[in-house]
Amino acid sequence: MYRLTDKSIDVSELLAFVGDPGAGAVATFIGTTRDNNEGRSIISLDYEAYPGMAEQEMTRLGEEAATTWRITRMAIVHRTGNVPIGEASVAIAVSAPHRDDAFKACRYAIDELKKRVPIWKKEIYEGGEIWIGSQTGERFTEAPAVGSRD
Amino acid sequence: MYRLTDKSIDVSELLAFVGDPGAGAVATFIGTTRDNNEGRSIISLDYEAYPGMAEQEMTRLGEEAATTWRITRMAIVHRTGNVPIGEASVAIAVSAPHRDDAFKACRYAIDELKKRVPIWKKEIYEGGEIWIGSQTGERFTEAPAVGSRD
Amino acid sequence: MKVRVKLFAMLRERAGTGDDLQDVPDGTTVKELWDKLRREHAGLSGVELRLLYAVNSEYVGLEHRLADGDEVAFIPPVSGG
Amino acid sequence: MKVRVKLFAMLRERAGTGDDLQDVPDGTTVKELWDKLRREHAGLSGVELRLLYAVNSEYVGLEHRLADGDEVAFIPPVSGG
Repeated sequence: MYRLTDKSIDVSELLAFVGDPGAGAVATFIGTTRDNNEGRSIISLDYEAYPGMAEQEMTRLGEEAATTWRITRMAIVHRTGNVPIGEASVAIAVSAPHRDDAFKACRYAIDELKKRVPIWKKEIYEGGEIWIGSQTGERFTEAPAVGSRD
Repeated sequence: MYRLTDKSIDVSELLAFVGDPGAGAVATFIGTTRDNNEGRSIISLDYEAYPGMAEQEMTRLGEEAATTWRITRMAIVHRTGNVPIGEASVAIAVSAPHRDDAFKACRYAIDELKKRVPIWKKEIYEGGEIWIGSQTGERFTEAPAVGSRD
Repeated sequence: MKVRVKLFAMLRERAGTGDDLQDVPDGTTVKELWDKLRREHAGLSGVELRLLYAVNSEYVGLEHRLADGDEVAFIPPVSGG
Repeated sequence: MKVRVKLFAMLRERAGTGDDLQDVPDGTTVKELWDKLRREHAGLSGVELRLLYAVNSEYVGLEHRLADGDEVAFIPPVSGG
């Protein structure tokens, strides 16, 4: 189950999806909107995604994890639109026969999701708003800086 | 929240407990009854605990984790009595400002719980039953083997 | 040929649109399309971000040649999670 | 003096009880209490497990001396989770 939703994420739905009689372990990660970031007081976050490609990249993360660890099933749900403080923006659940695989695959999924799934978050804070990731020129790949090509 | 229960574990209750506006990450581990173990077909598991001491040791795990990682809140609930296939025997939830702390503290809690919280599981499998941990002389401490003292 | 342009997040806001239908010559590269967009949308000309480029949902390089009907996405640094 | 004995899991099953009130001399150690239990409960005499010992819910060594009213737990290898 790899999908976007503009509603509240129901973690129990992910848990039901990954549940399996052959799985002894379920590791879950939930990312929630924090009330502060780098000294800014956050009011809410706005998430935008590239539908289609986002789900495709999440699905790939799951497939990659399954080639590296022995996992039973994975679910990733990412919310789009406005996410108030304390609510989940992303939930990942991974079931596996043993816990080491479940933990490692879950960690891999959230780490990779943050690097390459086409989803963006705008922080709405007291006094302004900012697209996270775009406030510096930093990038995870060797892609050339657009500005330097002129 | 550190406790034993003889009812089904409600994971959403743990998630609500650890939720906090200052936490951006929640890592969860759920141990479930697998339908097989070391070649045996499992029918169900029976859990027995030392009430009072079990909760105390779980509380200590949480306190230790809080001295090592920056975590916001932890919850551990362990079920006792008969746990059918696919149901949760233990659930751990840890919230933290950042995900690395949440993951590491959650992993620490389940690893240590399995080593030293006074809870025992009996496997009821097709053809017999066995107390896990007591089928060999293996032990995690240097405590002397009782039999060798005679 | 016609290609569909997708702009996201800061790029979408700067361009004033997230979805743009463009008519370009055969053999146009991603880079040439991007240069065209920057001429047409003043808000994009100051962008100093390192972008990624996807054609029909697959990441490609700047020199990738487009085909008629392609969907071309300009992807600023992602920040999901 | 009187101490309360708690037996768990396999030990409980072998002894036929999980809760035993014992009358022992002042200064009795955990080890002496255990030896007494093994004499009184035939099922415990064959136990070859490495046990842990807790007095009033704190782990102690075999030579720990008991006090009146103590709760003494004999803890076989744990297997929660």
